Amino acid sequence: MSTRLANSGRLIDRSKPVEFKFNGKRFKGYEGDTLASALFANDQMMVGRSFKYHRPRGVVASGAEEPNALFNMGEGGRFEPNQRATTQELFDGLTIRSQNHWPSLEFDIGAVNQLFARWLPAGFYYKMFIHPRPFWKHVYEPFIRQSAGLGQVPQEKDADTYEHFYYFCDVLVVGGGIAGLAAALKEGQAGKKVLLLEQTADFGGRAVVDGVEIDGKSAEAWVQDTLAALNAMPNVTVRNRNMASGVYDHGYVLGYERLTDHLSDKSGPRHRLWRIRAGHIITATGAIERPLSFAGNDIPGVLLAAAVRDYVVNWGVSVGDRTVVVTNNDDAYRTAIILKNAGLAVPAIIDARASGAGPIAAEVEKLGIRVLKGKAIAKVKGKTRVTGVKVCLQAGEGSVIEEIACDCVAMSGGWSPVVHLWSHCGGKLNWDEDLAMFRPDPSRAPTGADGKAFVSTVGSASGYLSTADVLKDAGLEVTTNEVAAAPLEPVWLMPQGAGPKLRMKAWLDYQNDVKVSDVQLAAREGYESVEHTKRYTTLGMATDQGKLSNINGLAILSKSLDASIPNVGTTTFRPPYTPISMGAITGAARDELFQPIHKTPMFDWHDANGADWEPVGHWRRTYAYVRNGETVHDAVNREILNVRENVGTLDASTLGKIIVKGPDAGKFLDMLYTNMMSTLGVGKCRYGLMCNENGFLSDDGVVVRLAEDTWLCHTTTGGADRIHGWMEDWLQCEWWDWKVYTANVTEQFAQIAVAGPKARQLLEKLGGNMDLSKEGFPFMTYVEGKLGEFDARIFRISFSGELSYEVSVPASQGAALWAALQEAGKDLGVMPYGTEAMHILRAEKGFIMIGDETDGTIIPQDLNLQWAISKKKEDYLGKRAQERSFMASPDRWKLVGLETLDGSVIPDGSYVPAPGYNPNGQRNVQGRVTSTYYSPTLKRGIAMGLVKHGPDRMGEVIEFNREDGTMVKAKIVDPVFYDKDGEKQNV
Amino acid sequence: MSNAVSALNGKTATGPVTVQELGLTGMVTLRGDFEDEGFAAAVTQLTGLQIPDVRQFQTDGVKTVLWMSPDELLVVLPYTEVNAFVTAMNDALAGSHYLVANVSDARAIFSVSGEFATEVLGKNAPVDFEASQFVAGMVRRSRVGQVAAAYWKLDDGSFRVVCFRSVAEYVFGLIATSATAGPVGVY
Amino acid sequence: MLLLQCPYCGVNAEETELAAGGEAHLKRATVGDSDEAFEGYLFMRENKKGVHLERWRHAYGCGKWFLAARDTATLEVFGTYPAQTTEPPADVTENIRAKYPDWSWKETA
Amino acid sequence: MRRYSVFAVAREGLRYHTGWERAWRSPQPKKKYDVIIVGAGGHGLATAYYLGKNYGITNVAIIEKGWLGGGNTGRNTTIIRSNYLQDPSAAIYDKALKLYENLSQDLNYNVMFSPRGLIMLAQTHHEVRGYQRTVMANQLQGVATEWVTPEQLKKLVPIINIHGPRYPVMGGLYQKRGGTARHDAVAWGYARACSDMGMDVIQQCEVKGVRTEGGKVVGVLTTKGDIDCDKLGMVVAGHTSVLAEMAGFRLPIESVALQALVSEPIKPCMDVVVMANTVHGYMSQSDKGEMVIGGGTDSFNNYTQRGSFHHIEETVRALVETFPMVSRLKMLRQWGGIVDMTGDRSPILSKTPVDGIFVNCGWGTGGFKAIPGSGWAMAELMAKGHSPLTQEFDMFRFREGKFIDESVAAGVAH
Repeated sequence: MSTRLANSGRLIDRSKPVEFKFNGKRFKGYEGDTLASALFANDQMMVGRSFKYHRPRGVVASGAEEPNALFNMGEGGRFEPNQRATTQELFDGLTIRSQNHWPSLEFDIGAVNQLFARWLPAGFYYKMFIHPRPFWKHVYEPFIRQSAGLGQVPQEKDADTYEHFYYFCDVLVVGGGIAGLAAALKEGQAGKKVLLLEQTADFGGRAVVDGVEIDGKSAEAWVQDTLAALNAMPNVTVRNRNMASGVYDHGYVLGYERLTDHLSDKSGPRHRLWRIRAGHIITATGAIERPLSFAGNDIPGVLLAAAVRDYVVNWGVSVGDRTVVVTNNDDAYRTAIILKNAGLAVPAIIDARASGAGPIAAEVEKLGIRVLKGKAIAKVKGKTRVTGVKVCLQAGEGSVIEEIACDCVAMSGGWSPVVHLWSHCGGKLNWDEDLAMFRPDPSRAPTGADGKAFVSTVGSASGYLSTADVLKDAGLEVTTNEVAAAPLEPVWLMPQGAGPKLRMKAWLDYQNDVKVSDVQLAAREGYESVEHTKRYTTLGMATDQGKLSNINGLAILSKSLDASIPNVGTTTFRPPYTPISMGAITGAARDELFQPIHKTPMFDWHDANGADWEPVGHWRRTYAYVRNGETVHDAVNREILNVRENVGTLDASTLGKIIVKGPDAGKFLDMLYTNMMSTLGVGKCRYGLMCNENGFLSDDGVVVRLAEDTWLCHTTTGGADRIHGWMEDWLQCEWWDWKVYTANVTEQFAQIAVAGPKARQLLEKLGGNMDLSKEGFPFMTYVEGKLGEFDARIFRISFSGELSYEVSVPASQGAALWAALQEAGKDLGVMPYGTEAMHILRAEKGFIMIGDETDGTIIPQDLNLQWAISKKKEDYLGKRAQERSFMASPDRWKLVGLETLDGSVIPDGSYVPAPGYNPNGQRNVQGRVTSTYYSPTLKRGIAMGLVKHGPDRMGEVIEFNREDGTMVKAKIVDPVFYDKDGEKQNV
Repeated sequence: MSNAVSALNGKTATGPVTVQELGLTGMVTLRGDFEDEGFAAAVTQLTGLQIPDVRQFQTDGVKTVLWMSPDELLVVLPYTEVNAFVTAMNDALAGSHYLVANVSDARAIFSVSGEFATEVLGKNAPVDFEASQFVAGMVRRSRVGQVAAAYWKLDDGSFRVVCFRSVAEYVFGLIATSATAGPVGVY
Repeated sequence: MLLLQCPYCGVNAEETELAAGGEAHLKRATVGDSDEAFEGYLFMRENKKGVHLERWRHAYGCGKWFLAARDTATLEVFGTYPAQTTEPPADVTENIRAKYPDWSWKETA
Repeated sequence: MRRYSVFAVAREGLRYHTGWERAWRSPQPKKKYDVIIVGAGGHGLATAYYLGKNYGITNVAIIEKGWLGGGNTGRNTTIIRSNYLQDPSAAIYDKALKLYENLSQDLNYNVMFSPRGLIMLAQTHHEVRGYQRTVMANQLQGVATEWVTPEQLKKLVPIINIHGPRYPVMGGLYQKRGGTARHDAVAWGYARACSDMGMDVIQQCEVKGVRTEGGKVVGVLTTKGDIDCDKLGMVVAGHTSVLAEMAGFRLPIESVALQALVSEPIKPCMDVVVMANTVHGYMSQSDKGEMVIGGGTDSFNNYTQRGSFHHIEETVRALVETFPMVSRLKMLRQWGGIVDMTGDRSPILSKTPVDGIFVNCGWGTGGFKAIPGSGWAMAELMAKGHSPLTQEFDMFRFREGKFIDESVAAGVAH
């Protein structure tokens, strides 16, 4: 059984016991434990079920590479699925539940899949469930989905907060093992600004566990001394619990810092995502031990050899009383020694190498451990935990020589450098035959903005495995007490001649249930590329992303194809190194801070007075001011009628305002607008249209000439930045010799439309020094002066067809002016109106709206706006485009007004079918509606639309479709529905 | 102007790092040719300050002239002086090619100060705020979260942050939230 | 996550502070030019796998447009230069040729 | 070819699956083919398949630089829908959807087409009108879509946050027949069927040049030697410009990176595909339980298959806002592909200035869903010289100003 040892455990604090819950049971551990070590301490060997066959699964590893020990963790707003037990630090009150089983971990119905395992090989679903057709959706898929899926679904809103942090350094060192520490020291001493990140809570990596002596002192002491030296350097920053999750182009690295995951106290941000920009990145990410592929290597109690000693040394737990070590290299002998020295039994070391180990063999012999050379495990015995191993010859087919009783198997198939970060931006690898590993090729490093290498590796990440070699790679010559190791012998299958029965039980990918036989099947069926095999078998696609399985699978594949490993190649390494929380990626940008809300100076008034908000770009505009007992629709109708009868105010502050000034400003605006703006008189306003170079309408607005060399251009809401950028683009990149300056002054002003027959009365009530009379202030002009106590510029323009003014004041005065207008207008019946009323008011007048009548495919000619296109100009942006054959075609749909015969409202988006069908069997169409409303003024439905040859078909009745399949009849009419002669706006 | 209020009317979040909207502040955008002697003379005459070097600012404690782009300056001055300043600038530059615009109300201006102000700002902008990199006298235009902002650092180590008025609440919320979340512990 | 130096203000701007603007040095075709020439100007693009001359705006900075020579296959940046030019400057061309000795720009080929 | 069935699997199970034959042959190129298709992605393989199936043209080689299905076919988020606004788009995408519905049976390969339904959220009035317009257009195109209210939507997607503080959900455009399929299986299924018809799928073979005589194509230079052909189909997505340059013409396309990501797998919680275009994100759940997430493209030309992280941030942010539970999931993997964007964001299926060369490209961010329809139409175009499905997707439309612009209804067209 697994248990807590009486002593040892360099990371745990035995004076600080903590309690946690596993599947409802109370367990005890110590501060410093990981969840995995604490589970072992409580003899919880089985920790979950596999993805496909629901096989019992135990902890295999001690770090980020763990494929099995994933849990549903926490409760409520802090619930999270798939938490990895080997990297989760224990804290008091932690609760976990095991995953992927029903009804319980011990008795799982899904385990029935194991009985059918032989009919569920890789890719079985591609070959089955084809008939009958509806069964895939209704029967097979739901079953497969339910049985897959791992963790439970979070139900509540996240209770934690997150943040980001930008950091800049010369050198980023990733990994706080001895290689990383040495590299950071060297760079720090060279005066570089250095950041060192370590993903776990503590430093030193493998060296401190393996008890190596460096220059006569223990690795532990060496690590502490080096850390102290680093901490003393002002130019070096060292952070733990911070994982470099991905390397991106031009030296960008994400650091995933876990701030409260290890604490009972969850206050403050949970994760901080570092966005690091480093001049150079040194990855000292170490190496990961590989499992060996033998039958039953997935039974709980089979672990990586180094993990077994990690549990003893770091956390003082033994995985089993009797551990069989199985290996193809010398390193695993250390496990035997450490176990033996801890008082545990090691019945045998099974070494696949006929020649056995190097000098370390003598040490093992001294301890009385039996070494079986040239042997292999034929099969592991046990169901929910190991009970023994059957031993055979590695060179044979698996005939059992003897059986050894044990409750733990410590396996080692060699080591693979962690090359993920090196590879994220294209660093290439070389296959090292002797060490049987992919090593980074420094001559093919990822290159940065300057075309030079920006990532390098050091230590085990470079493929150096001894402490002395690791430190030498980091630029430090040291002496150690290590003995020379005998060469490893690649072992990809154990025994090498294992038959199909054994291969079907030899796991490569524990979580996704991919076995040696699956990879061989893929190869046999022609899925020869490593990407094909990966995808066909799902090898390496689980939440561990194949950290344990990829190389073993690759080797099996290359053997099956009779190709060399480097010729088969690796799959692509993609970020993140281990999964990072979506919360961290989101950072502070949630709820109110999700996106900026642009608010006008009158926002608070609107909000307090029933505003039904509408996002327009990033702005919030009032759709309608809804009063008690009203629907939104009621409110809109009331607002419209009030503008027609009395006076209304609209917050138009969001309209873009751009100043264009200079000797060439007129010439410039003539190019920008379809109209002539250079001839506009000072003090006058003109409605203008802008097209893009493709000829399509992109914006409209009133242009005002403020002075001889100065114009003020209004744009649509949300259009200001785009149009200002557009102007600057042409001025900087095309006509850079033209003398024009622009300034976006949109937010300098609050703008209020005052519209309705009583508009003038209302403004006059405020007083001031401006002549607002019909004669003194004609239509399409502006005045400047005092409106009451406000500094105002007033434009006499109208989008509603009523007598109308747009009053512009400095934004700081906007709220006060708005309030003053409401107050002064009380007896005139003033009411604010929103965007929907504004839309309908203009539609009643047949005015087009950018975004309704236009959709990016409409040219001014479609909307009968020829009057706004200057005939005198040689050129304007979009002119050439409009000359192309399709644009100049008389068959383009043109704008008309539409009146339903029954007075109803044509549905939004409705089309006008034409007789017949096109060659693709689609109904021919001849038009569509662009704006359609109930007009409270006319008490009927009105609409505008684009109809083929529309203006020539006045009076014709056409039919529009409805969603229910019926049609609505409408007559083609002039689009001006209200006050056709324009008398109202000219009073 | 008694009716005038700034975007957040002086809203303040106090703590180890204090975030304060500075209330009504005069701001004027000035575009012109910095090489032009007349332009440079007008700036100096009306502000008492030289045109700053690239990404620098000049200040006398009351008026500040900031480099915003190769042909744009931002002049920060008391709110009540803006109209007179704009008029004077128009007079001084009459006949030349330039643009002057009062943008006092188009912006919101914040002070961010306190022991880990640099770290707070560093949470929301791709800018190296570390003291040796971002020195007093420097200006940097960038982002704060998802909106545009300009930062400059005063001699006392505090920062000024300017953004558009409409997003003042977002910017305040973001910086104040970052301040409440505490220090990172690297600067 | 590209990093490009703005030639106007010197800031090493990160991609999120910039706005991309497509192929550089396009010659505007307009009234009087053929349909084909106009199509070429508006739509046809080099789309090179390799050296690409392109437009960027320091949008969250000084607001200026500038041009960059960048390798679309490796993301190496050979240089940035002001937009007010009709061809890549000599130093940028030199940097490109250090990597691609035979490189020549379409207009000077 | 031995057919796949439950019986075949049962039989093979008894002998440890040692009797399965190769899904496709791995031949050396012949000297000459009637048709060469460059690009063994979904579109290229489907083109070849329908050339054989519909027109009896089987002397065909499909040449692939890397591994079949290794480009965007194997990198996308597998969404299938046909609720397009413009007639030409709706026609080809709905053709594709109809073919998808029977593809597993047609290919005798389970592509796991899952018509679980797809909803595009309307979160502004403008979007509401745009999608209602699409419903109306779809009705006349014979594409069944419907408008759903927020309440109906919440029932279909329980994990959604209807009352987001920023953009409340105002309804949605629902296509019940939409859904997903297993992307790799589509490529593999077509490859297996092509190989079975005697076509050669030639992998690890890069085209280095295009040979023409008198304005007509005669063959290609490849890393496996020169191969002659009468007709050449270019179906290489992001690398089309490179290939077109070899043949001496330019295209109105630009190659940019599109990214996607998956979460760790969780139990089933969303049995429908949801797209939220206002906030730029979309999400579905795979059969394995991963939440499959996509968003917008980078805006600069790029051939590296790596995108910029800030797009991932924007997408995740949008999805956390729309589905708050996403915040407590973890990102398992992110990746990128190179997509070819045309001037109007619609594809090009067209003859080219070179006689005998046909191009199928420009699918941008939405190509996977079109694969069978695209192959069907391209095969017709190559076999007969014209196809009603491809007519409007001619590359010369840009000269005439005759665009097929889908962005009018939705910001992104995935």
